[in-house]
Amino acid sequence: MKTDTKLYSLKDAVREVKSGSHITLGGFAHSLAPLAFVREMIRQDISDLEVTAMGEAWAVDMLSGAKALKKVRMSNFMFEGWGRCRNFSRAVEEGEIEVEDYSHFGITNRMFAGSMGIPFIPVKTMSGSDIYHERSFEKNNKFVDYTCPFTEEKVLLVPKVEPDVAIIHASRADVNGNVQLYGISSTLEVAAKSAKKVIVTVEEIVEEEIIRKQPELTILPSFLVDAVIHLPYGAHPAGMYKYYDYDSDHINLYIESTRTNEKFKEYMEEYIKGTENEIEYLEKIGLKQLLSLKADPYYGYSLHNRGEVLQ
Amino acid sequence: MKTDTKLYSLKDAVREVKSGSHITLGGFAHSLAPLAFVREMIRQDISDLEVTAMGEAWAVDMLSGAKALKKVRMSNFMFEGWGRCRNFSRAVEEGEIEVEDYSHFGITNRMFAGSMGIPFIPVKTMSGSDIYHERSFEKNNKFVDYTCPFTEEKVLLVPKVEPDVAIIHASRADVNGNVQLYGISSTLEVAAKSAKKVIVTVEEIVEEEIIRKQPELTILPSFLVDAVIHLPYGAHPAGMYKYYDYDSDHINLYIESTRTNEKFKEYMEEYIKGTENEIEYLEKIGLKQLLSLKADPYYGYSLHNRGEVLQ
Amino acid sequence: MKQSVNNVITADEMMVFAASQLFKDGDVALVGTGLPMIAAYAAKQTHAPNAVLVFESGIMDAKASHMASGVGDFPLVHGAVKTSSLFDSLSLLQKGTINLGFLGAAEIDAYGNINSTVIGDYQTPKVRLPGSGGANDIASMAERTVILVKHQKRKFVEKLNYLTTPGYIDGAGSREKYGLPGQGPEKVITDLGVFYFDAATKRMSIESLHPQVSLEKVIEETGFEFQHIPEEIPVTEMPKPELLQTIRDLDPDKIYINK
Amino acid sequence: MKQSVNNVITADEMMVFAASQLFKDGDVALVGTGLPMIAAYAAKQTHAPNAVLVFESGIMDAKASHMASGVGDFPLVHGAVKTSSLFDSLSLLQKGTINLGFLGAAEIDAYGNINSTVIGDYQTPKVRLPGSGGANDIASMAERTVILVKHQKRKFVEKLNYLTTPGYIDGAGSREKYGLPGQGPEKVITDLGVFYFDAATKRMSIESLHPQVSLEKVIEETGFEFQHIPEEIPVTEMPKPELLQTIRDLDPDKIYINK
Repeated sequence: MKTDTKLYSLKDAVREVKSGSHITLGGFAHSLAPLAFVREMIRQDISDLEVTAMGEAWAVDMLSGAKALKKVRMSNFMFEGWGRCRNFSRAVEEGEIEVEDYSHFGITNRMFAGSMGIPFIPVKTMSGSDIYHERSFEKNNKFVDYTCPFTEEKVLLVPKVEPDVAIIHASRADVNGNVQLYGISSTLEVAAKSAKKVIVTVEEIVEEEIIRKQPELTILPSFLVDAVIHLPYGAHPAGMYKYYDYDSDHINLYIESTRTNEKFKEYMEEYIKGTENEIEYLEKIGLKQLLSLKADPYYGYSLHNRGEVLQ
Repeated sequence: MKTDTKLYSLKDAVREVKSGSHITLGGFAHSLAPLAFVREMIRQDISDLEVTAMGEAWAVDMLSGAKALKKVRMSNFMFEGWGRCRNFSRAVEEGEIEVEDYSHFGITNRMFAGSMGIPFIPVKTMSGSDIYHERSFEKNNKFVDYTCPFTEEKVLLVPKVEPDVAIIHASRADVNGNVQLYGISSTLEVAAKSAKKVIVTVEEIVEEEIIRKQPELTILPSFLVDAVIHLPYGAHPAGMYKYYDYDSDHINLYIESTRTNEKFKEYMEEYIKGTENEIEYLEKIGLKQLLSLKADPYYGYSLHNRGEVLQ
Repeated sequence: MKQSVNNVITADEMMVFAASQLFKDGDVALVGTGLPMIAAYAAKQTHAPNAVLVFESGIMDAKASHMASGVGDFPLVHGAVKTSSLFDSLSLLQKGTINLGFLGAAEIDAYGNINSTVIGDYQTPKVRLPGSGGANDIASMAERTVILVKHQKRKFVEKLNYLTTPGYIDGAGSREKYGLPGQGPEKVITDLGVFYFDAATKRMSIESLHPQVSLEKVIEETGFEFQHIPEEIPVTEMPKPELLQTIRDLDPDKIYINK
Repeated sequence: MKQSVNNVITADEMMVFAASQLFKDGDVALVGTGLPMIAAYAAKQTHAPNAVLVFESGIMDAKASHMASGVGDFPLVHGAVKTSSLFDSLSLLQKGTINLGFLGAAEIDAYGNINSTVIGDYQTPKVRLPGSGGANDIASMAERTVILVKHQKRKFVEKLNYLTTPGYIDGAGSREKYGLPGQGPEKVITDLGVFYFDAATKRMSIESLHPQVSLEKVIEETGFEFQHIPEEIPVTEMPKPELLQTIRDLDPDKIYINK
């Protein structure tokens, strides 16, 4: 339910994501993943989704395990240090998800063209590989060969992609939807700018005045954002630079649960469907664990298990 | 003369810009203009230049007045609040400079394509205007019409441009060439990334450690930069956000001098050719004047003549 | 900051008011300094609080701390929500995120086309003007555009020296032929009146004249024929006194209006 | 931080050393974590102090404060010269600014082509692997690429299940035919030896084998025939003790090497 501001409750915001819609999500390796939002999507049984993603392993693997995905346009899903995304891989192997493969730069350029309002952009990657030769649901909309009329260089033209909704998790925002981020942005900016609707979950809500004092941290001005949801630890078990580290213990537990559909169902029942909301989820993780993940203010991550300082 | 670092003297760095080469320069309205560098180019009689520029009025007008330009690929040159660039305009009217017109977005996309390593990029601007119909030295290399093979939208393809040298003025750098900027970047980043060689003049030289503490301010990492020159007040009479304001008094004097070739020659003799180096130039401007331009630390500009606070 | 209220409205104030009325709440506008900027802030302080101002230099959602002298001027940089690049700003225009743009003109024709490039021949110009800048981009790509210009015969011409910035080009269907995404100019606001473009021919027509402005004066200052002149010409709506005061307060030092 | 020096070099250390030798001073390298990252830092600490490390996540010129567990991990973000985007990083690769890239492989063929997408048919895969990621981009666009892979028969195959990442594709002239800007893989470094590609056929050939590795072992672990095997096979150069210690010091907790 829209208020005077762009501030939504998690439940209300998730209701805006319809089953069958085309989404894109944030996340890079074990950070920036909008997992509180994804868990609520699973609680609300959003399904039949089409996803455009670069390497957003966490969101995609959870949604695969919940049988919420139908089509995926992608580049790479892997839990760095832990291996393949088994929920996703199994769903593909069992024919539940149709996949169209790109390279990181290929899929990101499709989003970039969408973000720019141009129907296509030339790239010098992917040609000659099976990414080029094998076409799944995109067919001729994947790319076309083109020879530059100025230089006669060979390029591929990749068409823009414009998902219905982008869901990203960032550091902080004001209630108008001005969003800031510490650290690398991966594909958050192009993903958001390419989408028709942008939902942002954040660790902190701050005054507009604070945003205007550090404009160099702003990744999205308010006019690109439709909804903001305040969700501390919203990336857990992934981490957020300057806030908290990724949770190896819970990642181990999660990865272990993805070995079979049955085990993942148990995980879902306990941690997702079995919790009413994100506070209940975090209580299940436990205060002690969450505190141990807290970022050291200087380094921006937890020093637990980080080994020796290199410099 | 190259040292162990990328730190150059102004005289040595300017020697690297050869007469006849193709350059691009920074500058937006009355800020960010690399004018200390331009003055030294004039002292060294660098000439026959080809320029690609978006709206870098200051550098282009000075170089026009010094008869240093042959060809200009441009979008708009104007001294905001003061009117046309008379040196430039007169040189065009007298047939000294050949001009090819673009829109801001058109010329910036040509640089963007250069910065991306793609031979062209589609745009939805400029079509149907005389920018499209009238072609000067670019002829068929200006753009081609194209119909998108995916959507059948009509677009123009603009070819990349890759100047030999980009000359920009920024806030601060370390001796390795990591460059930071406060405030808006205008086209500095695409201009630098599109060029084969990048020369950066800065207000301050700082330790590498300082750069690494505020990575969000970095506009160019060292590997994109060939030379760094320490030039406080290097944009004068234009200003630098957080350092000093533009100098209305000297702008008045400059603009007045541009009314005829003869008057501008007098200006050049006094302020540029008549000074051995930038310290002599700044001494001519005067310590009192420079101090009056100093930026207020909170606002980032001088409060002299700024009138009432609006909020 | 307050000035004594003078109820005689000036031509500048009429233009600012008429322009401010074209803002819808939530519009994302690419504005220049001068009258459009004052109009934008007047709209934000009244009926369009959620309008957002973007300046082409990369300034997103500016909140000027002092009056700015240009679209990259530091009082706009200070307090902006995001300090970005010209490429970013104009990409948002191409994408359609920025939906409203304002234009000025050195010359304008009956189709709302604008020249700001040369007087005389392009290759051997009599006078070289500043060039397009972002104007062609705004006119080509912004969904809605508004032209603010001083009404003078040498500016309102039958034939432009050079078509820098497309209005409706040769008339109906021209913009579509060239694939321009924007809708073309919505209104022309001058110191004499407000003008629109006829739906069928896309030629300029009179919508209203400002108080005390005669039709004869407008015709005299216009080098082409209007497509449509109403039998009874409406008088342009005037701002309420409070709004007039708001407009005056926005430029207390008379930098842009009533200078 | 120092460990007692053990002069018996491990296969991991050989790979790191061999990879580090391929860095030239001033190279701008797109690296992954793991062995290539250790190799890059070893090169920076020795013969290539001006080499720069870029990670695809947007990390420019990283200076890791702790050992990183991935290419976006926070110890690489902390202390980076610039924190940017994936689009920015990979654009620098397309432009040619990033000139050196490292690749791993699930399957590799004689032309240095790599599969990391599927085992079995693409549409109905037996095993779905992670997919290209930045690998295809590096292989397509980096001027120079180096492949680091464990030498096993199931990885060194005659025919890939899927060609994710182009080496020399079908042999000489293939890369040119598809317009790929990079030069193709320069070397393959495994735990058994160092391999290059024959100039004429672009098929993999033996350059050197690591100490104590027999030709029989290599042939046994390779599912295709080498184009060229030297009569007398050179032994891969070994690091000097100080450099070996440098490599060991770079991963004091044995996260990537000798784990």
